[in-house]
Amino acid sequence: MQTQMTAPKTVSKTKSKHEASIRRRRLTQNLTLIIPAAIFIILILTAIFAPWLEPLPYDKTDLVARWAPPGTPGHLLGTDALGRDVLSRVIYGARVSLSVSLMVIFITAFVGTALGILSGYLGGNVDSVIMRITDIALSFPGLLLAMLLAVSLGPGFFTVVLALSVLGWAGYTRLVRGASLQIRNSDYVAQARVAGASPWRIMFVHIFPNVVNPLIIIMTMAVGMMILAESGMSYLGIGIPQPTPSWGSMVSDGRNYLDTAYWISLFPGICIALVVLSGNFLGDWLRDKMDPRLRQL
Amino acid sequence: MSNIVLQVEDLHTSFFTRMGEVKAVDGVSFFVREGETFGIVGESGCGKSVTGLSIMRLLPEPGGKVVGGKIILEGKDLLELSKKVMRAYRGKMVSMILQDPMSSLNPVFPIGDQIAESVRLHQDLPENMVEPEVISSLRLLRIPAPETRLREYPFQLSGGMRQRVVGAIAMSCRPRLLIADEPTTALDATIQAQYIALFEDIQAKTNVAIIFITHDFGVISRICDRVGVMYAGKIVETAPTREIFKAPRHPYTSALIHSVPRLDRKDDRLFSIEGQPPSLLNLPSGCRFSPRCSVSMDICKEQQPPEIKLTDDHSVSCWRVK
Amino acid sequence: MLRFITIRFLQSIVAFFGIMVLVFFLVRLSGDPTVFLRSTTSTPESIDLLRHKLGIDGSLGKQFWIYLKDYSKGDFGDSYTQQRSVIKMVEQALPNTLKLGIPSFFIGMVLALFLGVLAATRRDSFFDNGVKFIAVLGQALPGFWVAIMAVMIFSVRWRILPAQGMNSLANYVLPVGTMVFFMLPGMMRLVRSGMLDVLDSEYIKLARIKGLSENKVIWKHALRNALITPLTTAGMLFAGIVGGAVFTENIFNWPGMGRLALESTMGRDFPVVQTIALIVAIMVLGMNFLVDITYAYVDPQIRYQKS
Amino acid sequence: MPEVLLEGRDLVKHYPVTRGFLQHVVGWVRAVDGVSFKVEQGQTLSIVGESGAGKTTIAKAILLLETLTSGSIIFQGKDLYKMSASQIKSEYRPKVQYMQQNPWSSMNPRMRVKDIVGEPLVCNTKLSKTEIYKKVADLLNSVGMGPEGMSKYPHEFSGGQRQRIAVARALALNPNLVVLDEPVSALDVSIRAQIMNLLKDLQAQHNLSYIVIAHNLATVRYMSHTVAIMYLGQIVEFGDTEEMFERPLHPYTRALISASQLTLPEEGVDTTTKQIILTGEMPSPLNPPPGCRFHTRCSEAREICSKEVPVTHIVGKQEVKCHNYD
Repeated sequence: MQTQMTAPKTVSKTKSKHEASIRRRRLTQNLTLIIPAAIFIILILTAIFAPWLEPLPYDKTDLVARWAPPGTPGHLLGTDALGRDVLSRVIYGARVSLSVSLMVIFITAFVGTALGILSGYLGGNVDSVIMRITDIALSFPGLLLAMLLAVSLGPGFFTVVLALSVLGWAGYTRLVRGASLQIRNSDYVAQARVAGASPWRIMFVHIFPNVVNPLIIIMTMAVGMMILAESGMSYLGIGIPQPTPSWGSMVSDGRNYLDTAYWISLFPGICIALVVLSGNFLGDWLRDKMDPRLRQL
Repeated sequence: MSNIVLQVEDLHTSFFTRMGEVKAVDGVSFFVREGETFGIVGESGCGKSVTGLSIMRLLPEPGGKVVGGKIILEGKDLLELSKKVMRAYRGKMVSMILQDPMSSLNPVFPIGDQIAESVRLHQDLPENMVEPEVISSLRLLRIPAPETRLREYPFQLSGGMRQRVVGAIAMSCRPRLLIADEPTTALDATIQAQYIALFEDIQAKTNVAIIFITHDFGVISRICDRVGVMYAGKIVETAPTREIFKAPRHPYTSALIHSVPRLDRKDDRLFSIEGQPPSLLNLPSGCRFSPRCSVSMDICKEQQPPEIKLTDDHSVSCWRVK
Repeated sequence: MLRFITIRFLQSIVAFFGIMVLVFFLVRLSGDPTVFLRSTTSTPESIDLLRHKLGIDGSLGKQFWIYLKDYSKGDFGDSYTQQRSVIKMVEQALPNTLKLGIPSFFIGMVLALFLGVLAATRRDSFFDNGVKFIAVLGQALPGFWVAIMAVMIFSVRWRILPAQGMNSLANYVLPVGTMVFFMLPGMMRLVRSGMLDVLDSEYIKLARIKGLSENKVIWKHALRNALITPLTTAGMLFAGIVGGAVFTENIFNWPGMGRLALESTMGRDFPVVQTIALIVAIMVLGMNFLVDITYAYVDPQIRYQKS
Repeated sequence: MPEVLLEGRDLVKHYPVTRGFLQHVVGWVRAVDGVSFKVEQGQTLSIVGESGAGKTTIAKAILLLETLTSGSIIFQGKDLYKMSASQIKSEYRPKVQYMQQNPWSSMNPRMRVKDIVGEPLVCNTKLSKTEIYKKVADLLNSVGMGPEGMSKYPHEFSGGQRQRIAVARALALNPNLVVLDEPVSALDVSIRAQIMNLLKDLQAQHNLSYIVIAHNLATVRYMSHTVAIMYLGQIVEFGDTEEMFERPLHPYTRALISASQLTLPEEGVDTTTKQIILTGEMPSPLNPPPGCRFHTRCSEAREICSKEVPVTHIVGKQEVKCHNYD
């Protein structure tokens, strides 16, 4: 049964089709990195240099030029019901929205990670108490809490930050606790204990570095999410009070003039969407780069 | 000599990944007769499991694809069959047992239903005949008290028992060919011995042709009639089990056999093959084993050795063998 | 199984008590709530009277005791702004919210299930990327903005769907659509990731080995197991729905709990906001409890805990 | 007679099984039930048994990764459970190291090889970074790994190379005893031989003693001087390796050897030597069978076996726990 080497005819066809799919996938991969990264950089730059970038002070009202459509001289994106320049308000709004978002993220990430590692590593009663609180925080509607805070403290920058942080940490805790529990039972932590490493060394040298990956992915995505949440609150009037412009309140300002002055709501809405979208794509790209197993984030 | 049930000719299977084409199976040929157990042995990554999956045409999507060769089961080339016909073959004509009993059974369905599902699919029996058929499959695998086991869930059974249930599912429709992909690896020694004895019993009763995939020479020696030794996607030697152990002709086969510690005598120094198995992305030119072979010659590094038939059942691919 | 239920039930009670304490302190965070209710003419005496009437004059401990006593008796006090018992206002608003919430929840679940499974089974296909895009878009676009645009297009520009009112079925299309839009992305992502994990498992491979059709493998074997993972976080999704309700009711002037909560927040109406918070908490905890029961039912391992 | 390095006396480890609403204890999983053994300096003791026999629990108890229900572990004459925490850290920890089965999970994926191997030195000595890295280079060299791998990450190595790194890490503090939990069972056949030879060479060089947890009898015969066969939490036979493989005393040992037998037709050994196939399944450690725990599966079981617990008899140099030798 001498076998002869027959050149497999089907190979060439599938090869070229296969190369095309790889090229396509690599192209889309680069796009899903460059565009969102660019948007993020633009957002950060506008937030930092907002006062110098805005053509007019964001709260300068000009009753004569009310509802000016986009493109009118001096008002690239038009003006709102009080004649304020939409472009300057969007620019300044970037600073407001981004600072809220970053402040909330750092508070919630820090608290969430600390609690997560503690409850994951220590286990026992500490773990069950922290997890009970986390479950409550996760299932309690954030918006309602924001309302409660708005009622007692009155709307404002810190009320928004507080409202988003009081429940925000729970997401991080649940994730970090899961990861640290897995790491605590891993072979290399057992190895470290046999080597005589102290609990603190185990937490900082072994658990924390292995938890950083999923953390970074969540934080990237959270930038957009927090801006979305803030804009929701501002839209309902329990967020950033007038006249400070936040993208959410701007959308809310424009909602009664939709058919006549659509641009008042349109442009801030687009900004919110762009930031959230790029946050998601950046997060997805980071996840694939770092650890494909974290698919469920 | 009973007739040949399965004839695999020059099978090529590749995985198209981002890093390029991985030639998992690179020209494999063998045959299995009725009532015979053909063993495929090799180290991890040599392509033995991929061969099994190629026969079942269940290569993981989207990358896996059979890119060449023929798989003839009872006269029909499985690669030519339509998807629908192939699906009808699976479970009826050819079946498979997987390695890990802990995760092979669906945790949310009782085991009786999981067996009945195959029976209803491939055998058009009246409903009242289904349960007796299921019980007879459980009995074939010598599972105690099958009537009560029917309603139990997988998590209520031990590893050994679950592997028998997986066997019952595979044999429920009396297939012509059974592919066992390392079924004993996850079992303890004594449970493994029970399971192997079971295989001999099943083959005696049903005369099914078996392909037994494993890396454990102990299992090979007890179960297989003939063995194919695989290395980096190719079968380097095929021979009856006795000859493989008694007079291995391929350097890799003999090196493997001598690096396994013996139970019946004290070895002072184990023979160990130097280096690492080759990466399937960029395979060495010529004979795949040449970089690690202690007796490799220049020609080994340039050209792949042809397959030489020493006897009817013993063939080897090595330049050293004339 | 019974043990599992009793534990979860007691945990919910403890959680509810925790929320009651949380709500009590949150509301009193700023010290003097009456500062917003004083009119320019009010004298110190009238302020003290007002504070007494609202039961917020004593020490925090006393207030808490009154708060517990009243709430356990079901006396949720009167609304500041409308001098009507809070319970009556809630009784009026709750049915409307449920009329909107329940259909949206089920439509959302069915859609999420269907799209999530299809997205997971046709990976990287046109459909999968399409579904992923909708999910990402859904989470990216601010829900209220999409709702406004929908109102503008469907009722203002084309006039085929009413934006206000509750009487005919047509009134339900836009609000329910918005609610579903809020829920869909989160649920779909969960179902998809649950399915992806299950599809990698050995028993799915074995199901294919048996010769089952792809549909049977997915809808019978995979789905049943894939439902277990999203169920564990369904509680979180329900909290999202409540949030969605506030927006939707506000945009469509739907006289439900959401709008009532918002109005009373604007009017700094403590008792109403407090009551709504507690009722929502009960609903959320109740929902979690139900989810755990179905979770226990779906996963036989928990059901057979007693063996 | 080399002095005894480590001795285990009547080790017992029971895990409570709780049920009911208030978690009241319903039963005990008797993972380890009265196990005694000793290992001399420079010798290798293998603990063999099937899954559920309790061998990993013993390894973890020796490494103080788990606390025992009762019994004591004597190391160089001192009872570990009577030593203070600081004594343990200074006198016990540096002298006993651990090598694990799975090369893919026994190293922190975020640390470089030089830090992984150097960790025991960092935790137990005051050496500077450069001194540690110099010692690490020597260690890697002694296990056949070049210095170029020092700043690489674990995922850049094959299974065999990682086990070499694990050996280097275990030797960092030149310990007296290394506990090896199935050191080669996750490796390919050809790579196993390399690691086993390496371990034997290092043992000869540094006069190390090993406690090897294994289930493959062939590797046990190649590696160890003394063997303890465990079944359901108890040692059923203990003694010299060659003696045990030539004349196994306990029925379970005979069944284990027969099950792992490589029936080689090579030397015309007639493969029909009656194979001992055990019937039934491994009983659950929650309620082990009364009397001798093996009687439910033992072909030579007698009336007494299911009633009384057999005493450990001394037969020549071997110890066996079976009524056949009453």
